[in-house]
Amino acid sequence: WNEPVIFELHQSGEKGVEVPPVHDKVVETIGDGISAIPKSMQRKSKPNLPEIGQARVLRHYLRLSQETLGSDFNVEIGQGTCTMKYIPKVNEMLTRNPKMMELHPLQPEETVQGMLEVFYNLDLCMREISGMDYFSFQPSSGTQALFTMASIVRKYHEQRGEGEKRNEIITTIFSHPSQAATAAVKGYKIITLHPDENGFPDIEKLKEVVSVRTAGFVVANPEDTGIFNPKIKEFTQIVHDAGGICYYDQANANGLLGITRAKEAGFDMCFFNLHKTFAAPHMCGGPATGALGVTEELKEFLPVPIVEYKDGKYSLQYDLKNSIGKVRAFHGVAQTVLRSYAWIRSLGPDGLKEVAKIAVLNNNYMYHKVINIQGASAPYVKGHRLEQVRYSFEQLTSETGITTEDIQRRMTDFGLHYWTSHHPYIVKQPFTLEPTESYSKQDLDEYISALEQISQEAYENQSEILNAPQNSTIHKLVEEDYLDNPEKWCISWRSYLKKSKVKNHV
Amino acid sequence: WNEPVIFELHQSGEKGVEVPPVHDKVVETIGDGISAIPKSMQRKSKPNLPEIGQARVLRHYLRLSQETLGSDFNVEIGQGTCTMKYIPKVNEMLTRNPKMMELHPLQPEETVQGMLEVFYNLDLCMREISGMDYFSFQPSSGTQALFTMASIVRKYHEQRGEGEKRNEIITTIFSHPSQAATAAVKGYKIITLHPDENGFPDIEKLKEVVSVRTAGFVVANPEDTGIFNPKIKEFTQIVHDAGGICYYDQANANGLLGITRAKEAGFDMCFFNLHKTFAAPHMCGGPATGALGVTEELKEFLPVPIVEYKDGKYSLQYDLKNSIGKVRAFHGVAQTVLRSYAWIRSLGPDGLKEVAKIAVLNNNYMYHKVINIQGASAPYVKGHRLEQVRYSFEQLTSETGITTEDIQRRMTDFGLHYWTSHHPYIVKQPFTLEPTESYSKQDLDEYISALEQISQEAYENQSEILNAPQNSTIHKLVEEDYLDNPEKWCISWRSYLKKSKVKNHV
Amino acid sequence: MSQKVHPYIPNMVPEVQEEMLKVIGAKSIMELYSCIPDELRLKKDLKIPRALTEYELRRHIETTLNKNISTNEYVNFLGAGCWQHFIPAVCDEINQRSEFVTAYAGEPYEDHGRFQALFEYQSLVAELVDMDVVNVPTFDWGQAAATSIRMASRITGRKKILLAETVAPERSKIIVNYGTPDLHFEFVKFDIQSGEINLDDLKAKLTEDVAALYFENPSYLGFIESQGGEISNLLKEKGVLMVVGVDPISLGVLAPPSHYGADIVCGDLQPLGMHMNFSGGQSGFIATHDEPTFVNEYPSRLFGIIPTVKEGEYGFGDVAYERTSFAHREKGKESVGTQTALWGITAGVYLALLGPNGMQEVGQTIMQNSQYAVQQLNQIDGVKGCRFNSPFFKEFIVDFNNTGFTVEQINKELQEYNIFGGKDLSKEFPEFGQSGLFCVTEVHSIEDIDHLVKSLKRILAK
Amino acid sequence: MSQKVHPYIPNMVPEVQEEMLKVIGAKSIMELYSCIPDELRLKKDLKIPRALTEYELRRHIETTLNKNISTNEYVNFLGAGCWQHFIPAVCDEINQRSEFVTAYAGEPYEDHGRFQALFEYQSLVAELVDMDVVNVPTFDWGQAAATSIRMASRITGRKKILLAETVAPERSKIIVNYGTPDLHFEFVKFDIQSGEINLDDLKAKLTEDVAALYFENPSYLGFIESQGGEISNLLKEKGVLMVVGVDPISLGVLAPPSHYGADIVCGDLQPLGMHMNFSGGQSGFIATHDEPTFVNEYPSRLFGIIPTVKEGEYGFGDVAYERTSFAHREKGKESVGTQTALWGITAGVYLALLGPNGMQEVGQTIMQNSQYAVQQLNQIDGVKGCRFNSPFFKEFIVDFNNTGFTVEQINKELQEYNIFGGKDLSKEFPEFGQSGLFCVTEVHSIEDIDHLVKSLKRILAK
Repeated sequence: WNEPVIFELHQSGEKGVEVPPVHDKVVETIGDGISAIPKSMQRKSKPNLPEIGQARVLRHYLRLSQETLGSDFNVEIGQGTCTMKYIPKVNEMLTRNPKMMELHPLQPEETVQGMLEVFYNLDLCMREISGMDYFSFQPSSGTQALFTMASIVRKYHEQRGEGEKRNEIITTIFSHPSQAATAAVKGYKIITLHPDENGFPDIEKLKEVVSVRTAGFVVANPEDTGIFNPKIKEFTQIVHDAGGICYYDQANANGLLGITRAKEAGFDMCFFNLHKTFAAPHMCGGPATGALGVTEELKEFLPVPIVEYKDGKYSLQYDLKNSIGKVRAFHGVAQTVLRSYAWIRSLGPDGLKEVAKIAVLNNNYMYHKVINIQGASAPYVKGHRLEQVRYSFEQLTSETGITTEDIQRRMTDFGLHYWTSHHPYIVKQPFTLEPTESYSKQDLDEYISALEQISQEAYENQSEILNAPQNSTIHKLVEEDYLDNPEKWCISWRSYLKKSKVKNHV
Repeated sequence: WNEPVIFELHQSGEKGVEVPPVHDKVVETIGDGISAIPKSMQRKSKPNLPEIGQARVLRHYLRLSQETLGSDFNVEIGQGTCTMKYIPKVNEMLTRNPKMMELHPLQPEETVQGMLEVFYNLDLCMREISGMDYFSFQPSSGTQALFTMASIVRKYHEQRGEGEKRNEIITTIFSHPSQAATAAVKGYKIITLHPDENGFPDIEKLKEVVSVRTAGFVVANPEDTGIFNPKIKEFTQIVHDAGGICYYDQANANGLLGITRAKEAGFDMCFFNLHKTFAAPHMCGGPATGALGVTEELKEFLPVPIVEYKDGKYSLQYDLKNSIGKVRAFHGVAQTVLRSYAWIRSLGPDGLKEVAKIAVLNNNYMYHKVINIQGASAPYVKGHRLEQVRYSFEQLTSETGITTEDIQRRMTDFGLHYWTSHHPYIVKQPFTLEPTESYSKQDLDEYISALEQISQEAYENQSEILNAPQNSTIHKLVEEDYLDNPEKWCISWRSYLKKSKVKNHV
Repeated sequence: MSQKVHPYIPNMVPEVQEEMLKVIGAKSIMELYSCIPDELRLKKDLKIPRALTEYELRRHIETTLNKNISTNEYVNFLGAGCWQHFIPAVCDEINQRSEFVTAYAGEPYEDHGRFQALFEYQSLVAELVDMDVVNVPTFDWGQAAATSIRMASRITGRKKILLAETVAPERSKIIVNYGTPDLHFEFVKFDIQSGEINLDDLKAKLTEDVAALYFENPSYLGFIESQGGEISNLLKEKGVLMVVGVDPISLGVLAPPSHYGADIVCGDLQPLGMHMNFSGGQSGFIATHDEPTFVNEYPSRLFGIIPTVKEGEYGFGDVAYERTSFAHREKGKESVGTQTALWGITAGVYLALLGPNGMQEVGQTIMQNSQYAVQQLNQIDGVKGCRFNSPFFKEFIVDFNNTGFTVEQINKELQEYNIFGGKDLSKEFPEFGQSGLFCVTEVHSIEDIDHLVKSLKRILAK
Repeated sequence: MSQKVHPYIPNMVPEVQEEMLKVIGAKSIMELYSCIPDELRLKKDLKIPRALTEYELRRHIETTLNKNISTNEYVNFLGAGCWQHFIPAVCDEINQRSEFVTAYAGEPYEDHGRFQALFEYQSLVAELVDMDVVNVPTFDWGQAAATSIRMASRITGRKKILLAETVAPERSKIIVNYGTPDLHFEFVKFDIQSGEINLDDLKAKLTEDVAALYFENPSYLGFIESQGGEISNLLKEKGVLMVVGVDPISLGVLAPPSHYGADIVCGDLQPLGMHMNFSGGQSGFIATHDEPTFVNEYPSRLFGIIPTVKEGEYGFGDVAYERTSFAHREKGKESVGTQTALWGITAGVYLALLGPNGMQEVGQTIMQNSQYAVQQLNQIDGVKGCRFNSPFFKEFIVDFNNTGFTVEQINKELQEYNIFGGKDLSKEFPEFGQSGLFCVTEVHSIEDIDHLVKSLKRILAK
């Protein structure tokens, strides 16, 4: 398809849908309704939206959907760290139940008992999986969960009169950028640890930086490298000894279910992205949930409300002594909570552990295959990878000039995703693969062989790569400074029309 | 995508879904359950189905869906006679209601009152639209409705003792092949009228063939040419005078809603394809409904049950004196009945008439554009077209050698359908376009300009056409005799494996 | 409305209409109807309720459908040709895809996916019935049986058809209606103890002019016909074809009819992933061996796999298209048209998901659950859980003759317990008196069955 | 289970595992975990209920959800930040498409459709608010407001924020939590008769260190703030930015804040096509003019349109990516991550369907229906339909102080009539005593409203 931008489909007079009509008697009684608005507050002319018949709107968006490569459609292991796993269709069907879609969040508790039961049951499961004591499902992404945890850290120290003093949070460079960014939003100075030569977080460096100013320590384990830090308990001990809170970024806990937990590693808080490990879909980037667990000691700081159960009745508990308040409207993304609960129930305790084991098996299989591709490597310690690996094409780039971005463009031709990595590129020419438990050996081999072919092309026949994409919905983008020059960027169609008009007049 | 055939995805041990388990207590009580089957009737080895994980099955069929050009995705006017119109999404959502999906057809009437109400209300609407007195929704396609009508014709004459004598049914060559075919199944000799030089059914020829052997006359009006026969009432009169039944193929009645009716034209029966005029989707070819209406006189012959209404209660009436019995299990395709009822309610009486008017407007607009394309024409009378037109590329073929089938292949590259026509090709190098009311002028212009471009290519640069399709999911088929030679045809994968093995051994 | 532009009809916009009429050279749309004589014009407005907006429509339809009670709400023991089974969510996802819902009769290029999905459906059912040829689906079991029988008649050139008396009466009606006046039908008696075909009666009726015998296995009444091999031998002697109707969900545990000599197999795909939809889920299939004499008698479309110009790529097309009424109108084999393609695709998805083990497991679970139900029913005073002494699959006749109640009464009372009881057989098979045809599948939990038994006990104790 | 292969985990097949382990050179999967010290290993099994098959799961979840009563069943007058509106079926069709549901963060090539759909969403909302820049959606209104305010602080370099006292208390909590410790907040009083901002109080608090004033229009309490122009003038004098929160469904009839001087506009997209989902439908947006000082302070992704090598073809990419925390971690602007992209796409579909006329009509119908409701409520003894004397949109405070009943009692009783009454304000705004915030939209039929009025009459007559 070569779909125009939706404004170009405008035909004056067409209509996409009719809104519910007002009843004649209401009009008789009330009149036009609009005159009640003070003149200054009335909209003078209608918004400049396009007018398009229903079929054409539908056709437009359906075509755009086909031009989007969902994880349902490909061997989705190129978006490493994102834990792209199979999204069970039955869970999607369950979320379309009007008994869930059409609930208002402020309905009396007795009319939403089923929904609260789902929240509570998921809470129980999460407690088992993490070892934490209470969960909140209000944070609606990993980033928001991290922000919430930073807020709890601050409130915790404030309660103890150390709010001003403890103004540093320690993180690591191979953790998600949001760890640093959210702590900074909460006013913290960020201290970032770099790994040792084997890729492990450096315990000596940690010792150097902890102090009475340490408010908290946040880390993922494994980090984006896929390397598990075996000394994690020592890390948390060091921070605790310094009076800091340890919180665990378990956005991706896919290799660990039933294997090892936040509690035993000494963390005070952790969160799970339900849209990663727990099979809620990513939906182009949300809505999502970062399920946040805390120890008994920190319960009083959780955002409200949380769900409690007593005498056969579920209720919303708003009364937490030192609650940080709210991070999101009402209760969070209920659909996602339902999906993850359904997913856990469809796997059971043994199944969850199999998820972890097969995710690790798949990843190690890929690891052994990928590092044998010409020009590819996996920096740092050999082995020790759990559910993902950050690889490098540094050698390939230096030998052929082909960069990881070139490869990304070429992978598109295979109908596959390939994500480089978060900035900064500590690992040079990076790419991060995470095969999860959802893909079969055959799937993995398909992905690997695409990489092999491209490597071969890089060494032997670069034109295929340089002209990529050849099979995509669109051709190679002309970036120049269209995205970074304020004179040229166009963040809306109206802006595009204005700026291209100017250009044409010159 | 280049999806393998599903059997090629087999990996022994994988599983697509788990079936509901048997309860332990049942096993304790009953045992394996299978030993109850006599040895001779037990299946010796499991069926040779593939074993595939759920995600892979889903990915396979989702990809196949993307390789299918539904009417939601294109300007669907190339499948003339099929009345491809906009399928409202709200109706699809309504059919997914468990209060409809999960009804068993034999439930007590008092538990399906809502469903029966929908049947009955649609019946009332259909009566208005056609002038007929009763409708049955049991026939599940136009073909089955035609068969049912032929059955009623036979029963009717049998009741009057003329079953043997009246053994001919008259139809026309521009009517759907099923008119002739179904009457033949019902044992009738078929007499086919050819049109006069203007494309009208020839009233003189009709007069020649009617006789005491005439059981019935079946015709569409307009026929596939889109030409309305203004003398239709004389036709039905002639047949009635000879003692025959007249039945009307209104599979496609899209240009006539609220304009003219079966009753006034003198028909005894008619049927509407709900999946054409009444906006039920075609679903790759069914399930569908051919809603069959009859006059009071023929009610007693309808298949049973029909829905009746009395004292605020809907009931299923099985007691029709001379019912032909059944043509389909239970009540017909309830989803389609619901969809069409919803569609009618969303348009109302004025809206239905607008459907007809705009369908005719759109068609006449196309007509004037298409006949101006080099090499294209519309045989027979000038003008007089209602909702569709059978065109001809005869001139183009004779001048360039490009056939209507070549053009069909090339249209694929534009993401558009193009249907030649039913056999036999009375109109040479035919194609049939029916734009319906659903498409905007812009849509029509898109389709027309594709035809114009191809015509130009035919005269100027044939390679684009000859190498078509170039943009399709697959390349040009190698037909040879793969489809007609019993040694080579493969109607299943197992058959393909056997035959290609033989071939490879030779 | 006459002023407003409807969301479904873009060209109601007056300015656009004017432009188009100018191209046409007409003054008004009604002028385009000048070919319709005045006497045929409808002079009045249609008496149809006013148009509803989308929200009003939704509320209207939902309110109407809320008057129904679904089998999600009551425990359902009705079967008799339409059955409640487990439906994997993936089946619904696929058959609700906009592409498949709105596709129709496109060519192998732009509809490659549709052709492949239907070819795969044919191939998967072929494995299930262990035969090489399966058609694109027809309307339903009854019509598939009717066509199978007509095929048998064309193949043999004979006109007489034997039907087992236990064939579902409603299906018989379809068969006879499709068969007459060409064919003549005769019924073969059944053994009152087992339900099986009375071989003596069969022998007596097996004359040289018989084209085919049609019976069902598992039968409409649930019992398993175990004399397949003997029947086949009898038929072969006379050159008579054996046509067997089958519930495909039984074929993970029951031998497919091809194993005991069937020439043509037919049945209903509804159990393989279709919601009941008040009977909108029915879909027929026909299967035969790969012999031209058989293949050439199919009226339906048959998709075949062929190469494309690109090495290794598959394409698809119509096998032996010249057979069909599309090609030759009344000279074609019967007639073909829109039937139930989407259900074929769905059945393919279902079989691909279940695989060989799933099909066996589901068959076994049905055997176990239904036997358990009979055993529990037997423990109720006056109730005979199964009227026949033969083994059965999924359905069985519960005999209430000794309870003093009619089936009608019992079913009425069962509704009070949120149960839909089995189909009342007293009219179709008066020889069984007050008996009901109950259906138990893999969806019935042990609690469901125990609830039925307990409820019956209470009702009958009154 | 340990033996069975789960449908979601293909490589549980033992033979495949063995093959893979061979490539790896390991004996067992657990060997791959050798990097985890024993003391960290979980020694026990998780106490989680056993696995359910798909059918069991479905029945379990449906049974659980059936304990809920939805707003389809009761007539609902709750709003207060999550509202019941008409949702076109096309919105659901698009946001249930498998492609959009399962896509994530692909590149502009393979996810061209996602980029375009979100760019179009930006463009459509831009028209609605009449501003040139709109972001990829954030979490919800509260968080969008918090970010808007932080942006204002960064732009002005000031740290003090004024909030109207009528800002939704729950949103204030989010704003304050996101703002502290960097920012300081102060509340501006409102006029008790109209709800509008007390300009005197505002003037008094408008010091030179104020970065922004944030208020909502229509407000949380439903009234329309009509002093937009005056407020803007006051702010401009002091170089203070005006940040306005808005319910976008009001913008077909209400002037967008940009028309009365807003610098940053934010709000919730939920009314534009999202089901309430027990609050899972919330989605925030932020809009500004196209000025680099503003654009560079967005933390969110902003998609821009650019050319491709093919003439006339559009491509899309991230505008000013260097702003983000993806690019610069804690040095980026706040943080960005997964937010609510699917709801952005849906809101785009909604706006494309309704168009300029639909947006005006829906706004007008809401005005009419809600005024009708107030008028009818006024006719009940002791009830004041609307506490304020100012005009309102969609929501209004119903005053029960003279009825002798508490809102809690009334709402409890209303449930008997299948009605969810308005939100009890007695805790959030004790100054209104026993009052409830009622919401009436285009989905409320006249019968619904009359039913509320009649039911209240009966309850209060007791």
